[in-house]
Amino acid sequence: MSERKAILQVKGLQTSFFTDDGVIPAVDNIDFSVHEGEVLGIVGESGCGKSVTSLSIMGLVPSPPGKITGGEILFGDRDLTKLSDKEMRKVRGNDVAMIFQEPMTSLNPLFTIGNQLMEAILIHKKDWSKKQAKNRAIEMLDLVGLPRTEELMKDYPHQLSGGMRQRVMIAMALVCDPKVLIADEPTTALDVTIQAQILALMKDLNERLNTAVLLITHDLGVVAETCERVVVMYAGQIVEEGPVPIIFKDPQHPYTKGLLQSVPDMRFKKQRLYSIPGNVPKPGSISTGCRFAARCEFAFDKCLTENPDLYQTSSVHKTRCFLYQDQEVLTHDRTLIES
Amino acid sequence: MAKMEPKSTNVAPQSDKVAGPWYEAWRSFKKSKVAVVGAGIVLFFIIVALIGPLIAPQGINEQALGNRLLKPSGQFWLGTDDFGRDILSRIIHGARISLWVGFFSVIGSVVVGSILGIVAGYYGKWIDTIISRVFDIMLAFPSILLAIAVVSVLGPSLQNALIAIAIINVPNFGRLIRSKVLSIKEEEYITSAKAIGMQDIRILFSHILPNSMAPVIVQGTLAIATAIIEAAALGFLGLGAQAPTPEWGKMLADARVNFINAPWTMFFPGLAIMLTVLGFNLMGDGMRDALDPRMKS
Amino acid sequence: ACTSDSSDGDKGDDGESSEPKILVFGRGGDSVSLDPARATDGESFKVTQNIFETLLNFGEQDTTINEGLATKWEPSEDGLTYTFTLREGVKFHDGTDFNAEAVVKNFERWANGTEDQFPYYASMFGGFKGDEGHVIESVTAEGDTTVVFTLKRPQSPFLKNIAMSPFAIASPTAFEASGDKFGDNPVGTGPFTFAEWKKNDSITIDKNADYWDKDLPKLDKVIFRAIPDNSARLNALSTNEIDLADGINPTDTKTVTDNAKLQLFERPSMNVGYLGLTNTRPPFDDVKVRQAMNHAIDKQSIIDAFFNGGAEVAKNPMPPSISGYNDDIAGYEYDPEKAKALLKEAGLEDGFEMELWAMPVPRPYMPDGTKVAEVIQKNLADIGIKAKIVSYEWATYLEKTKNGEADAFMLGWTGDNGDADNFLYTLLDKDNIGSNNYAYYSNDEVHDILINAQSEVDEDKRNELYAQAQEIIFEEAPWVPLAHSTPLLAGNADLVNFTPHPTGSDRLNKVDFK
Amino acid sequence: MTEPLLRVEGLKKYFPIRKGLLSRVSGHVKAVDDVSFYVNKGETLGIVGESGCGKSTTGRMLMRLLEPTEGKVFFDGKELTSISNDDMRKARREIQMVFQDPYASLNPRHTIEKILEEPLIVHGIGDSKERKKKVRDFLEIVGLSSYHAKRYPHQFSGGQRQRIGIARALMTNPKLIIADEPVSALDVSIQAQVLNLMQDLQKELNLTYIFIAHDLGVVRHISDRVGVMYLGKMVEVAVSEKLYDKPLHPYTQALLSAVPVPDPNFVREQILIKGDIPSPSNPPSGCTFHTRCPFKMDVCTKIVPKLEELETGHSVACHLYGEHAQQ
Amino acid sequence: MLHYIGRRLLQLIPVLLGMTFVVFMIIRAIPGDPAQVILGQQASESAILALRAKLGLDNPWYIQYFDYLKGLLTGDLGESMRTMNPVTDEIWTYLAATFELSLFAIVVAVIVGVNAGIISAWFQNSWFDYTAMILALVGVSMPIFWLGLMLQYIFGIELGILPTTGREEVRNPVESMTNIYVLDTIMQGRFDQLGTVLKHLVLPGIALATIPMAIIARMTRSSMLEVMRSDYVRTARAKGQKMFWVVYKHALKNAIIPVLTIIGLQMGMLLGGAILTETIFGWPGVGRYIYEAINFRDYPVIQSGILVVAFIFVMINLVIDVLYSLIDPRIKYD
Ligand SMILES: Nc1ncnc2c1ncn2[C@@H]1O[C@H](COP(=O)(O)OP(=O)(O)OP(=O)(O)O)[C@@H](O)[C@H]1O
Ligand SMILES: Nc1ncnc2c1ncn2[C@@H]1O[C@H](COP(=O)(O)OP(=O)(O)OP(=O)(O)O)[C@@H](O)[C@H]1O
Ligand SMILES: [Mg+2]
Ligand SMILES: [Mg+2]
Repeated sequence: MSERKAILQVKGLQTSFFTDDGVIPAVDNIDFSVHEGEVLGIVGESGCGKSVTSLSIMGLVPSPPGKITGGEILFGDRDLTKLSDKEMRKVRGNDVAMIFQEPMTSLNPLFTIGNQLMEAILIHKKDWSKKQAKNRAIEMLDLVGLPRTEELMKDYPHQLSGGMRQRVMIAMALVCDPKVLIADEPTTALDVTIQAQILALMKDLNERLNTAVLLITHDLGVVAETCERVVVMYAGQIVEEGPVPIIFKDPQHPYTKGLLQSVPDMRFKKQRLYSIPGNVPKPGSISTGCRFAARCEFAFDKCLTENPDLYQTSSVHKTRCFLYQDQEVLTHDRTLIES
Repeated sequence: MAKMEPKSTNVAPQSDKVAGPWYEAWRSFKKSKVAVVGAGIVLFFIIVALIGPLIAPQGINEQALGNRLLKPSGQFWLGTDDFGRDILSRIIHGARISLWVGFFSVIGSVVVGSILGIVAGYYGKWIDTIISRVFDIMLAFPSILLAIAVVSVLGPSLQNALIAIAIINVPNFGRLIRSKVLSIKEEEYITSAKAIGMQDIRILFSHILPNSMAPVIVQGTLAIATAIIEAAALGFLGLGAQAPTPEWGKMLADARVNFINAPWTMFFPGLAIMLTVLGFNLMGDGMRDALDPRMKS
Repeated sequence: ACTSDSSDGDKGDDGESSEPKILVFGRGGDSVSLDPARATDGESFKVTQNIFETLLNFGEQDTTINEGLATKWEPSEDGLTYTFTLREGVKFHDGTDFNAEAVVKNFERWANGTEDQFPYYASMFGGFKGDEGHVIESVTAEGDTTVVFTLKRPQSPFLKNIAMSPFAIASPTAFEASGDKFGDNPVGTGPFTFAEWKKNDSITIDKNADYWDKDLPKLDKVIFRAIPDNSARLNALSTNEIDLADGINPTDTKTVTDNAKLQLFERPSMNVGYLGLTNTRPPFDDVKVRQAMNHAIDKQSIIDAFFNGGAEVAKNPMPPSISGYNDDIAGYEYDPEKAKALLKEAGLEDGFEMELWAMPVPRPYMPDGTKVAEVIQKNLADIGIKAKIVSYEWATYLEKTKNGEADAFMLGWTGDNGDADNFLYTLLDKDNIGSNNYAYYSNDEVHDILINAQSEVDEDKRNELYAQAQEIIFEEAPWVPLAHSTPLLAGNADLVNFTPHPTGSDRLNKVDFK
Repeated sequence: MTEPLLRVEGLKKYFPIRKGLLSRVSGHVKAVDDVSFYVNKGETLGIVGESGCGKSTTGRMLMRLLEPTEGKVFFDGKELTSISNDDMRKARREIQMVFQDPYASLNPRHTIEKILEEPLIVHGIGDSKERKKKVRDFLEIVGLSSYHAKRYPHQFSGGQRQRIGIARALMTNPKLIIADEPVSALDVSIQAQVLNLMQDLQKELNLTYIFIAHDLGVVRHISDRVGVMYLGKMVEVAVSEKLYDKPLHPYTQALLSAVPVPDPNFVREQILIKGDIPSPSNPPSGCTFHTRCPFKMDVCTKIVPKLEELETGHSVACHLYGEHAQQ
Repeated sequence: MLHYIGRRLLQLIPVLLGMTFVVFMIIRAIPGDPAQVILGQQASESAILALRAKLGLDNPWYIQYFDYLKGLLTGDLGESMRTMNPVTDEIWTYLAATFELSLFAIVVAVIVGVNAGIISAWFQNSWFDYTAMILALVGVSMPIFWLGLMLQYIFGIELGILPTTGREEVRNPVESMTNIYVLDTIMQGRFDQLGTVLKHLVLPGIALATIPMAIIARMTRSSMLEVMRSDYVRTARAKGQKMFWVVYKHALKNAIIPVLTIIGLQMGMLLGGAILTETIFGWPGVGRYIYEAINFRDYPVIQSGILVVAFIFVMINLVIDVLYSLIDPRIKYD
């Protein structure tokens, strides 16, 4: 797995919002990379910075008040944070494409599906004729499994159901064969049966077109089912990263553990759910120490004063917790936990 | 059960200060430069209106026909009018009149408009139809013509101008409140109030009204601005305040005959109107941003 | 279809005279009708005066009788018949001839009309055919050029009436053809022909090339333009958008005189502006109070400030230019002390409260009613009378004052035909209470004198009667006469031969550009 | 069998669609179409189904926040659907509701104290002092502190607001609580807190719940029995173990198989059903699910299947199990 | 669509009927006798009585109202009491004048206002944004009569570069066909006149345009800001679209819908409410026509004038609503 080349590398990314109530470091020093053809998941609770991360990659952080304040985003050997506006426009939609959570509002209600799809093509394929673009658009609509594609081109978004719109969004993202597709909670607004359709489609396309997918979600079930690797975020930071089977089987960070246990499983009934006490801290309200310390049952003095690094706990697994600061502690703690 | 949640909460600072919605609004209002400037202007004119007679360099009706139409100078900062009266002093006194008309006409339209709007919005059915139609009819009139007609019926005077302005603004507030009531009626907390078994009247007064106040206050502030202009326009047409009241619009109208040879007699009253109105507009804008969370960025 | 329309103004390039001479006359309002017989407003007469002509004309700047379409006129001894000899070779603009027949037809048209059609005819000649008060027995043509008027009883201002704009002679062919619409397409004999009317904006009249006086008119075209606002009108004048403007604010005198490109015209005064005291309302039912009011008001400073000196202090209800004016009356001098004393005599030494009504619109006799009211208010305050200025819209104002609802009201009058009767009888006779006697002044002695004067044909005897009446009115002080104003006009400095007429309707046939 | 706490018979809600000049009724949205079920005292009935299938409408009709078009609701032996509005208002003391959006359901201009005190005032319970005390007590019960009383809703996190919503529902000591998606707006970790709280309260106060949700995991966790709705109809009702282990209705089967399970090693047999939910204003004839059903038979397009009890505690509305099964 | 328009027109009937009644009652409540004002201050009593009788003012009010309505049914707006001309004939010239001026003003206001709003929203918090928005606020706070006078003073009198009154160079008058002079001069190929006609439009046009311009700018800005935050704008940017097209294609089309409402309202306002501007600039428009009719108590003109203005106002709103459905496919009227 690791021999696959990383095509997108996020290094020490920091994105902050400069608001009237002070500076909010929505994304604080995160590192991860997306490999060719893989599906990487990002999970975390609401407000932990998932969307801001993806918008930072696209260079679409609403500004003002948002601003990338540090780090780099390498696509190939180019740092996207350093690109000019014009160069960045060539990357968007062409090299890196994105679909959003709300299929209802992500399409412009006043233009036809065809118009919007062809626009996406013609922006990057300047030498294409309208006809070519149209054919390509129809081809893409077919690809995502939509019926009667010719007529669909003339339809307006409101004439489509949520699931169909999300398919259109996917088609639109894929028209220019991007290397990376960022999907920010693409199914949250959809019903389960439709969600299942869309996820199946994305997985299928990922396999067929070999497009790397960065799938953002808060549903651990979706991650388990769709992703190869996962990044767990908490309050603007990555707290754990690794392959999905390992993380689900052997979560290391107390937050990840808590998260996994607190999800009610449909397959069997627990008497009582585990619950992580307290609330997610508001970004900007954290001063020092580990951000999870206040809710952590393993927290000790150091956790309150120092923020742990992201420790490499195996070749593929990283955790931001003092419990894993070094192997000794690690083994010590393992026994402690398992007992 | 204690296990469920540790005492530590990350919610809001533990200060005893109760940060209610009005307080929050006040805080964001304070942050807006525009709003503060606006409030400053308004406050300035209010103070001028209150203590006007104390600070005015001259009386308002002291005619000195020997001093007619003097240019602005050290003695008469803004010059004199064709009775030899000090324009600055008259403008200072005029603040009182304009603010008075602005405030009370708007209060009048808010009260009447709210009652009609609530009745229409809350009870619906044919009452709503009738009231809404009446509003439609009133709104289809060019408002200044309606005001002129009303003043013509009542006779030109400041008080009647005030009434006319109040009348033409009633449908604006009526509609606003009605739509507010209609939309708040659909809010979940109204359903939840019903779900606890609350009576309709109580829902109206304890939930719907207080929650429709914010836009009314904003609209009211902006309406004061318009009302001041409308009063001045009526004064300008000779249908508002009567001589020798130093109403700004009337001063402007009186100054028109001296348009060419004494432009200052016209310039300053107009400037006063514009500044006051600007103040209210700025303030209203700021309040809208503060009170309407949708507008917050 | 004007057959005589040769001077096609701007478009035609008529060789020699390179630039057509166009006069743009800016005024306060649009005309209502261009049928002079129907019109009642000055703005209409301003135009009809130049399209039509009357049998007799007023003097250039007075109300003496001069020849018009009639070259000779002879009253009989008993004052019951008038014989007019008509000018020859005059044609209407539609090409038809002007003759005795035409004159008769015009008078028949009016005499057979109704009050709402021809109000001036009714009020000047006492009604219509068949009415008891109708003065004119008959109008007959004797040949082509002689017309004989027979009256039922002598009417002293008869000739003056004949000279009034409403009694201009129109083309019978035209008014018979267009009926009620004649006012939109007027045809007369005047120096100008009607060309175009843009409602509420402008009326254009063109030079009548076939005018009987071959030297006239000098202008090729006159455009009457409505600019309601006085200052806007002056602006337009100073920016050369118009050449002549009436209704100049007295305060703008200096602006005009300072501008080398402009000149000022004064219209001889034939008006009176007054403060009426409703004689039936206490405390104005007390002559002492009325006299006190007369002494209290400083007319001279009012005139200085708001007529810019362009007016004469009034002491009588009619202007000095009118024959019969009694100059021996001293007038009430400005004397607050005396006023106070009079008030004390009336038992009102502490003053009283009253409403002072001020007209909302400028009038020729009162350029700025409310401002004058403010001065009066001040004057009254000096003798302890608290006056509140009240104003209504013009229509309301007239109705309410007419109903006697005002304590004291400002109003005025412009003479129609320059006759004393048109002032004293109309404004102060008890017959006219509820009409133009707004002050509700009623005095039987005055009434008898005025009725006598109406049928007195001897000028001197008449004047004697009017002098008497003025004496009594002075003592009784039903009003405070304020001023006889001189309305101002301003025009392009190049304008020559413009002579404003006291009646307000100016003949522009001699006007020319330098 | 003893009378259940709540029994619903043939409940319907048709929303008129108005059109034209005189706003004629040109059709109906059949939001809820002939639904019957019961809830026993002390148990939790879960109702699941996809968006727009009529869950909320059903919940609201139980309290007559919406007037049913047809059908009867019996609560504690009383027929709620026939009593006067004022009596219904008073009866709401016994039935309370918890809403999905904990923010929208709290008046932003009222303090928590005022919000919680209101039900007591409305029903004339206690004097001012007692009420204030009760407010503080209940704040503690739902895991907040009494110093929170003076604060405003916007100063709380989502989970805390939902606790306030629950506290309000509890103030009048109701017997039945209808919870309409009470945890859908919450994050996973917070959701667990609220679910636990609700379970604890149920035990302590002997409450009965109707728990509406679309998350099948959550419903299974909290419910004793579960009803599945599709397009305004109840298609299957069963004790939750039975429903999850052996779903009978093809829709239930598809629904269960569509839910992603947080276990990468779990391989489930996916039944992907095609297409979208049809519009309730124009529902398909016969069985409303036939347009998407993998086991569609001829009869399904014609005859509306009845909800029938197949075995004790397991009812299903599907022709596969009825008299037409042989076809 | 036609169905919808028909329905709207039908709904209009009670409103307009209500208006006729309200206007009728109000103007008759105004003291002052039309006959007196029409005949002038110096008129004799008998003349006034005769005119009253002729105008039917002696009839009870309900008969007068009924007669008026009867006339309306046959498309007869009555005759002016003052000029005796049919209102239908007269009002057209005034309407055309007003229409020309308001259209000019609204076009200026829309072009400047919409673009200022767009640029302000695009470069939110830039100096342009601040300046434009402060100017806009000053604009909405402007007493229009004062602005008009100031413009006259500065451009007409001090600088002397623009005419201050009227619609045309009167010495070189436009031959009116439609009475919309810009149109007339173009149709007649009189481009010299077109120049002067346009010049005459400038000052009153600016005075009239200021407030709508300011309102439109503010509305566009806030509407744009909202739209710019929307998901589909983000989608457009995510495609790699140029900001210019994102703004002028995707955002503008959505943002313009609420602005259209404002434009419609303002246009209606200009058509009926420009009395002050029309007076100051000597513009023979319909506002002044009605205002003068009020002064003269010319009942038929007031009644019908207001009715016509209200009708136009409502029609403009209808046109705007129809425009919505052209812009927004989600809006279907039937
Ligand atoms: N425009 C903004 N202005 C100010 N703060 C912002 C803005 N957008 C995001 N933030 C802050 O950044 C933080 C991270 O937001 P983000 O949208 O990335 O969260 P998320 O993980 O995507 O949450 P969700 O699951 O709710 O979508 C939030 O807590 C928010 O406070
Ligand atoms: N007031 C109403 N007028 C018309 N139709 C309505 C109304 N309320 C609900 N509906 C319709 O009734 C159907 C059922 O709505 P309901 O809110 O009960 O669904 P739900 O199952 O609660 O969905 P969700 O999971 O989205 O909350 C929907 O199709 C909805 O569009
Ligand atoms: Mg997000
Ligand atoms: Mg719901």
